[in-house]
Amino acid sequence: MNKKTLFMVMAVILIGVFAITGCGQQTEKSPAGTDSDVIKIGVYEPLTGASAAGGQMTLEGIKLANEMYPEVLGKKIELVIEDNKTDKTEAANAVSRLIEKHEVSAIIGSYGSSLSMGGGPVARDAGVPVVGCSPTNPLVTLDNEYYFRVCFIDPFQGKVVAKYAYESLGAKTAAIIMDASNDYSVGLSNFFKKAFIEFTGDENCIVAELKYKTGDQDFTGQLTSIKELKPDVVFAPGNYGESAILIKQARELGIESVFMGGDTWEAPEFLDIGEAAVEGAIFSTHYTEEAPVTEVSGEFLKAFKEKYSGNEANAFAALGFDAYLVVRDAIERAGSADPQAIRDALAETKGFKGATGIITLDENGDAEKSAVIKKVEGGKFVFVGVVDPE
Amino acid sequence: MWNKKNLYTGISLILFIIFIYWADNNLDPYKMRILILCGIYVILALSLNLVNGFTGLFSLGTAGFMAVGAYTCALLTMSPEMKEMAFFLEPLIWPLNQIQIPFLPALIISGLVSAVIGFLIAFPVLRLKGDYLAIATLGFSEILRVVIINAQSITNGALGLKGIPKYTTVYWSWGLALLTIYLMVNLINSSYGRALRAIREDETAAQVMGINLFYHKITAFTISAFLAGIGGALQGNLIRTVDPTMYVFQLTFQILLIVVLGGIGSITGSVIAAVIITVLMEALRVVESPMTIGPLHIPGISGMRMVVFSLLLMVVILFYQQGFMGQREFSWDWLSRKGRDNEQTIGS
Amino acid sequence: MNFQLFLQNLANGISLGSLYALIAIGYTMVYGILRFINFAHGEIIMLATYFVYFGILIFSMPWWLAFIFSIILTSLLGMGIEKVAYKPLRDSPRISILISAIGVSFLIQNLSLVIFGGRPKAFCQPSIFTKMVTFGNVKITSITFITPIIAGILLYFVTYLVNNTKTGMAMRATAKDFDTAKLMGIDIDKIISLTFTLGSALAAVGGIMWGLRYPQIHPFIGTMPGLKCFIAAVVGGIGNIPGAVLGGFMLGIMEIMLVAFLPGLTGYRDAFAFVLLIIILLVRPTGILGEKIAEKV
Amino acid sequence: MLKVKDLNIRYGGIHAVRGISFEVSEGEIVAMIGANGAGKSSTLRAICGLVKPEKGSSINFLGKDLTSAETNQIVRQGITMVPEGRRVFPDLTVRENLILGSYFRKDPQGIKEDMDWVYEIFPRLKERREQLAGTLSGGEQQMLALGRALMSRPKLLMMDEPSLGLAPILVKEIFEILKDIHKQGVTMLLIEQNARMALQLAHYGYVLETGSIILEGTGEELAISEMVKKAYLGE
Amino acid sequence: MNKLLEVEDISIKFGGLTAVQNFSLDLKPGEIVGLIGPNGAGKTTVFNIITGIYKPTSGKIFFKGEDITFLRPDQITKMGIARTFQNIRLFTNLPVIENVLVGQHLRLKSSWFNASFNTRSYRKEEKEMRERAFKLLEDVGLYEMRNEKAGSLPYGQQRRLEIARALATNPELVLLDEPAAGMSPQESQELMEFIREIRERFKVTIFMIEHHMRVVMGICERIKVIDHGVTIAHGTPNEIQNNDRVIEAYLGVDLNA
Repeated sequence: MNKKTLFMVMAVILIGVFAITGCGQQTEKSPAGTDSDVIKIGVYEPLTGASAAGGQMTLEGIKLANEMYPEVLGKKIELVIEDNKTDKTEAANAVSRLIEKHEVSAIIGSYGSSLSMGGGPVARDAGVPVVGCSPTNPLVTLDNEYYFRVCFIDPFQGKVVAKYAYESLGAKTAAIIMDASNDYSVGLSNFFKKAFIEFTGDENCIVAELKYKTGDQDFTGQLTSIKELKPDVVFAPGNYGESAILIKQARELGIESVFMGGDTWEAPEFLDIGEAAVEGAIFSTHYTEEAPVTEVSGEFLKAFKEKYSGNEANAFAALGFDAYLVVRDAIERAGSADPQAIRDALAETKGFKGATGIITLDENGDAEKSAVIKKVEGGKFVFVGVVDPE
Repeated sequence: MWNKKNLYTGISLILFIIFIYWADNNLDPYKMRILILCGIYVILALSLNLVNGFTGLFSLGTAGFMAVGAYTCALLTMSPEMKEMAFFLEPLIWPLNQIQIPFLPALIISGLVSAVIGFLIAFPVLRLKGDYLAIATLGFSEILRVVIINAQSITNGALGLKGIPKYTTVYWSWGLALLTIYLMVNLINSSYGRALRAIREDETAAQVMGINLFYHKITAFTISAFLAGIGGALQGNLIRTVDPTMYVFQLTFQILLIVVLGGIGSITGSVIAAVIITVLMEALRVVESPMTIGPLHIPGISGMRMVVFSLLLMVVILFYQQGFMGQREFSWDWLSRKGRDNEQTIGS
Repeated sequence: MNFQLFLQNLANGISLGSLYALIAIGYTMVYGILRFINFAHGEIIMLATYFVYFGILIFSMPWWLAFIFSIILTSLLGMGIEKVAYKPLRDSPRISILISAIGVSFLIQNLSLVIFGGRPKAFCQPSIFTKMVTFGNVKITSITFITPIIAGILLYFVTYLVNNTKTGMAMRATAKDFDTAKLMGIDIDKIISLTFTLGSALAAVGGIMWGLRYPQIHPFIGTMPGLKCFIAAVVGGIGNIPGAVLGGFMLGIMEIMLVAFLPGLTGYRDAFAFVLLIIILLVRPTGILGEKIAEKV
Repeated sequence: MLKVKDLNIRYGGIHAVRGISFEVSEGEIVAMIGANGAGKSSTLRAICGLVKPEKGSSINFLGKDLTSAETNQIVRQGITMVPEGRRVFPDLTVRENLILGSYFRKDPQGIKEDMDWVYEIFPRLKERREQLAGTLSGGEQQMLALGRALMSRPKLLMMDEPSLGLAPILVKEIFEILKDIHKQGVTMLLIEQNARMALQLAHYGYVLETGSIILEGTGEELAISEMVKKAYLGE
Repeated sequence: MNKLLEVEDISIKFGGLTAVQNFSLDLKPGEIVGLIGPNGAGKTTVFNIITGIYKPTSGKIFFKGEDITFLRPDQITKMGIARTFQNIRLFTNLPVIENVLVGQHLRLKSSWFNASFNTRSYRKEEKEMRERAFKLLEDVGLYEMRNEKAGSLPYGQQRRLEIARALATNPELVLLDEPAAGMSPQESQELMEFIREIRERFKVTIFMIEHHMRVVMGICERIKVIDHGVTIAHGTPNEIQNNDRVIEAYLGVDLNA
C-alpha cells in the first residue's frame, strides 16, 4: 500500500512539474510569424458554459470569414480557437495560452463583456491586440490601448433605442425590466433611462424599473405591476431566451405596450421561443440584410446561408465576420505579422467596409457606426430604420 | 532524527524557492500564470479541506467567501481614478471611492471581512448537519452573489470591477500558499487540530471529552472563510477584473474536486491535487482541439474538459474513495526503510 | 394595489407554485426513502425536456407521444443513475453519495452541453396549453389550470401508491429501516430502484410542464428549478408528499408576492428562496407537515 | 433443519463470534443464552444474511447453503427473525405491518387465513389494527413483531430477546404465546437473557460467552445448572 | 465535602415513555459503585443524563455542590466527570496517542494563533501534554501501541484505551458503561484489577454500569439495581445477590410458578 502510494505521489509530482515546464518544448521558438508561412490569429470564445450560445454563433462568423479570406500578405491565416468556458479565469488563461504557446499575432474575442475584461489585461501586458466582436460594455476598451471592438457600445445603443422610441413611436412613458446579473442589460437599461429622460424632458417618464436574474423563467410578478401603469414602451434588454419568455408572459397578461431591446434579440431562437408574442418587438442591432450597408454585407449573407444551410445570419456571426476582416485588413496595412504593428494599424482603422456597416475605430478603440432598428413582423426580423451616431 | 527531517524540509524548501525564482525568470507568462493559479488553488483547497476534511462539516460556500475577498481587495487596491471610470452608472460610495492601500494590508482586510461574514453565517448554519449543512452553505454563497449583483453602489453590480492592479505574483501566491501549508500543518497537528478530527470522528464522544463543539466548529469555519477570502483576493488581483458571474457553484465544484481527489482530510493530498487539477485544466485543452491521427480527423469537441473532470470526480468517489492520500500525510519517514516498515504495520 | 391586481398575482403565484409542487413531489419521494439530496434531479428535469424536443424533431412524433416517450426514457435514465452512481455507495458515508450526486449533476450538464450545444431551443407548445381565459381583468393561461390538475392527479396517484399498495408499504418500510425491511423478504435494491424510476418519471412530468410554461430549453434550465423545488420540499417537510405540494405552492406564491409588493427587492428573489430555506431549517427542520424525527445518541 | 458450522464473525478488529457450530432440528425450540456482547445477536443476524460471516463459515438450512445468500432470499426459504427491540415500522398501521410480513407470498387466501390466525392469537392487535404501530405499547409492539414474523408462515422462527424491556407479567404472556405457536408446528431459535424462562421453554440450549459456546444441553439440564446462574450473577 | 455527586430524583420521558423514574444517587469520593439491571432498563440513560447528553424532565444533579443539571456535556467534563461508552466510541481513525491527547484538549491554555504558529509557549504545552499522555499510556499498558490506529487495536485494548482517554481529561469521577462487555472471563478478571488500580493511582471515584455480575460483585462497594427505569434495589453485593426482585429481574420469572 505504502509503496504504491509513494510511487503514485512521485509520479504525480513529476507529471505536474513536466506539464508546467515541459509544455513549451514542442514549439520551436521563433519570433512571431517572421519566417513562418502562416499567420496565427487566436480566437477565445465561450464555447461551453452559460454563454456558449453566443460564443458559438460568433465563431460561425469568424470561421466563415476565414474560409472566404484565408490569406494575407501571401501567407495563410491559421485560426487558433480556445474555449473560455464562460469563466473569467479561463478567459485570462486562454488569452495567455494563445499568446505564449501559439504565438498568435492578434486575437479575436470574446462574446460577453466580462470575459473580454478577463482576457484584456493579459493581452495588454503582452502587447498583443484584441478585437472584440460583441462586448458592448464600455469598460472593455477603457484604459486598454490593445483592445478594440467592431460593435458599438451600450451608451450608444441605449440612446439609439430611446431616440427611436421617442421620435418614431412617440412614446412618453417607459418601463424598464433588466437582467440585474447581466452587465449588458444593466448598462443598456441605464443609458436608455438617461437618454429617454433627456428626450422627453420628463423626470417621471420611467414608470417602473424592475429586475430579474439570468436563468429566471417566471416574470409574471414583475409584469403584473407594469400592467397597471400602461407604459408606452417596455425596455427589456437581455438574453434572447429570457426576453422571449418575458414578452410571451406579458402578452398573456394582456400588456399591450411595445417591447424594446438590444442586439442580443437578433437570434432565430428569439422568434422560435417567443412565437406570436414577440410580434412587434423592436430592437437595435448592428446590420440588416434588407438594406445591405456595404457590398460585403451581401457577400456575407450569401456565404453564410450556403455554409450553414438554412440558418439566418445573425448579428453575432456578422460581427465575428467583421472582427476577422478588420484584423486581416490591419495586418495587410501593417505589412507584417508583428503584434505591435498590427495594433498601430488597427488604431488607424477608418471607414472599413464590413458586413455590419462602415467601421471607424475611435480613440478608445470603439467602433463608430450606425445602428439598425429592426422589428419582428410576420415571424421575421424586418428592417425599419437606421440611426446614425452623432 | 528530528534534525535530519528538518534538514530535509529545509533543503526541499530552498530547492522549491530556487525553482520559483528560476521559473519567474525563465518561464513565459502563460506558464507563470498557471503556476500562480496553482498556488491560489492550494490555498483554496486547504480552506475547504479544513472544514470538509478535518472537521467533517460538509460546506459548499467557498465561492461566496472568495467573492467577498476578491471584491474587498479589489475595492481597496484600485486607484480612485479607475474606480470613477468603472463606476460609470452609479458612483461608488464614500469612503471606498477615495481609498487606495497597498496589497498586503488589503489582503489581510479581505481575509478578515470574509472571516467576519463566515462567522456570522456559521452561527445559524452550523446547527445543521450533513447534506442540510451543504445546501444551506450553498444557499448562503448564492445569497452573497445576489447581494453583490444588487448592491450596485458598492460592487458595481453586474458590470463588475475592472482595472484592479496586478499585484498577484508567483511570490505572493506561492509565498502565501507555503505560509498556509505551514500554518495548516501546525494547526492540524496541534491540540486544536486533534479536537477538530475528534469532532469529525464522533461528535458525541468529542463533546464528552470536554470539547466545546460549537466553538471549535465555528472557529474552523471562520478560519476557512478567512483563507477562502485570501484566495479570492489573490485570484481577483491576478485576473484584474471581477464580476458576480465568476462566483457560481461551478467554482466551488472545482475546489471540491481538488479536495476529493487529493483525499478528504489530507493536506498533502490537497496540495498535490491542486497542482494537478490546475495543470490538467490547461493540459486537457488538447482533448478539445481537433486532432489528426493518421488519416483519421477528429474535430475538436469543446466542453470535453468539464466532462472529463465530472467523470474523474465520480470515478474517484465510486472506486477510490480515499483519493490520492486518504487521510495520510507526507512524511520523510516514507523515504527511509524504517519508516516504511512502520507504515506497513499501521496499515495492516 | 387593487383587488384585481392581487388576484392576478395570486393566479401567477399558483401557476408557478403548481410547477414547483409538481417537481417537489419527485424530490421528496427520493429523499423520503434514501435520505439524501438528489442533486441531479434538476438535470433529470432538463433531460426530459430535451427528450421531448428530440422526439418531435427527429422522430416527428406528435407532442403527446413525445411526452410519453420522454417520460419513459427519463425513468430509465433515473434508474440507470441510481445503479451506477448511488447504489455502490449505499454503505458509505452520506457525504460520499452527496458528492457523487454533485458529480452526476455536473456530468449530465456538461455532457448535454457537448451533445446538445448551448443555444437555447424552443420547446413545443401545443395550443391547448396556451389558451387564454379572462376573468374581468385577470388573465390566465390554460396551463395554469392544467398544471395544478396534473399535480393533483399525481399527488393522488403517488399517495395512493405509497399508502395503499403493498409496494408502497415496502417503500415506507425500506425508508424506515433497511435491515428489518430485508427481513420481510423485501428486495430493497428493487424498491429503491423503483423509487428512483418513479421519482424520475415525476421529474419528467414536471420538466415537461415547466417547458410548456416557459418554452425555452438549454442545458442549465434544470438547475434553478432543481434547487427551488428542493427548498419547496424542505419547507413542506421533506419526505412528506402532501408537504411537498404545499411547500411548492407556498414558495411560488410567496416569490410572486415578494416581486409584486416589494418591487425594490425584485433582484433579491432567489436570495429570498434560500433565506426561507435557512429559516425553515433552523426553526422547524422537519418542515410544515413533516413528522418529528428523534435523533438517537 | 438448520446446521451452522464454524461460524466466525468479525466487525473491524472485533472478533464477535468465534467459530461456533450448532444445530436446530425440526419441531424443536432451541435457546441461546448469554450476557450482553456474547455474540448471540450476531449469530442470528448472520443466519438471516444481515451480516456476512467470515470465509469458512457454513450455514445450511434444509439442505441448502445459505452462507452468502441475500436476506430477502433467505426469508423466502422459510426463515424469519423477530429482531431485537422489535423494530416494527412505526408509521405503518398494525395491519400494514402484518401485510408486510407476508410481502413475498403470493397466496391471498393463505395470507388472509394467517392474518385471522394472528388476530386470533393476539386479539389486542385486531382491536388496534388501524392504529399506527408507533403508538402501541412495548408489549403490543412485541406481539406485532411476532405476528408480523408469523405472517411469512416460517419454518424456522428466530427471536432476538423477546423479553427485552417488557414487564415480567408481559414476558410471561409472550412466552405462553410462544408455547402455543410452537404447538402449531413452528420450529424456534431464540436468544434470551431471561435465562430461566427461556430454558424452561426450550428443548435444547446453548450458553454463549464472548463468542464461544461454553455449555450446551437440554433445557432442563441447563435450567438447573449452577454454571448458568454463575455466568449471570457471578460468585 | 463528603458527597461528590448527588443525583436528586431525576426522571426523563421520551414521548410518552418514562425511561428513568425518580432516580437518586449519592457518591462519596473514592467509591466504586455499580449500576445494574436487565437490558433496556435505562442504565445508559442515567449516564447520558449525568453527562449532559440528555436533559432530565425533572430532578437535579449536583457535582461538588454545584448544580450541573443543565450544563453542556463539555462543561460537565470540564468540571471533572468523564465517561466511556457501552459500544466503545473511540476516534477510530486517530492513533492511540492522539485519542489520549484529545482528552487533554480541554485543559489547553494556548490560543489557536499560538497553535498555528507553533510558538514556544505552545510547544512547551504540547510537550507537557505528550509527556502526560505517554505516562498515562504506560500506566494503562498501551505505550507500545501508541502509534497504532485506535480502530485496529484488539477489543480488550480498545476498552482500556477508552478508559485511558477518559482519565486524560483529569476527572474526579469516571463513569464506565459496561467496561467488561464482550470480554472473556480472563480479560474481565484483568479489567477488575485495572479498575481498582486506576482508582488508587488517579484518585478517582467510579460509577459503573456492568452486566458481568462477576465483575460487579467483585469490585463494587455498593450496587444499585434498576429495571424499567425504576430503582428496585440498593445495597452491598451480597445483599443484591440474594434479593429476590433482582433475581427475578435477571433470570426472569418462573414459568411454572
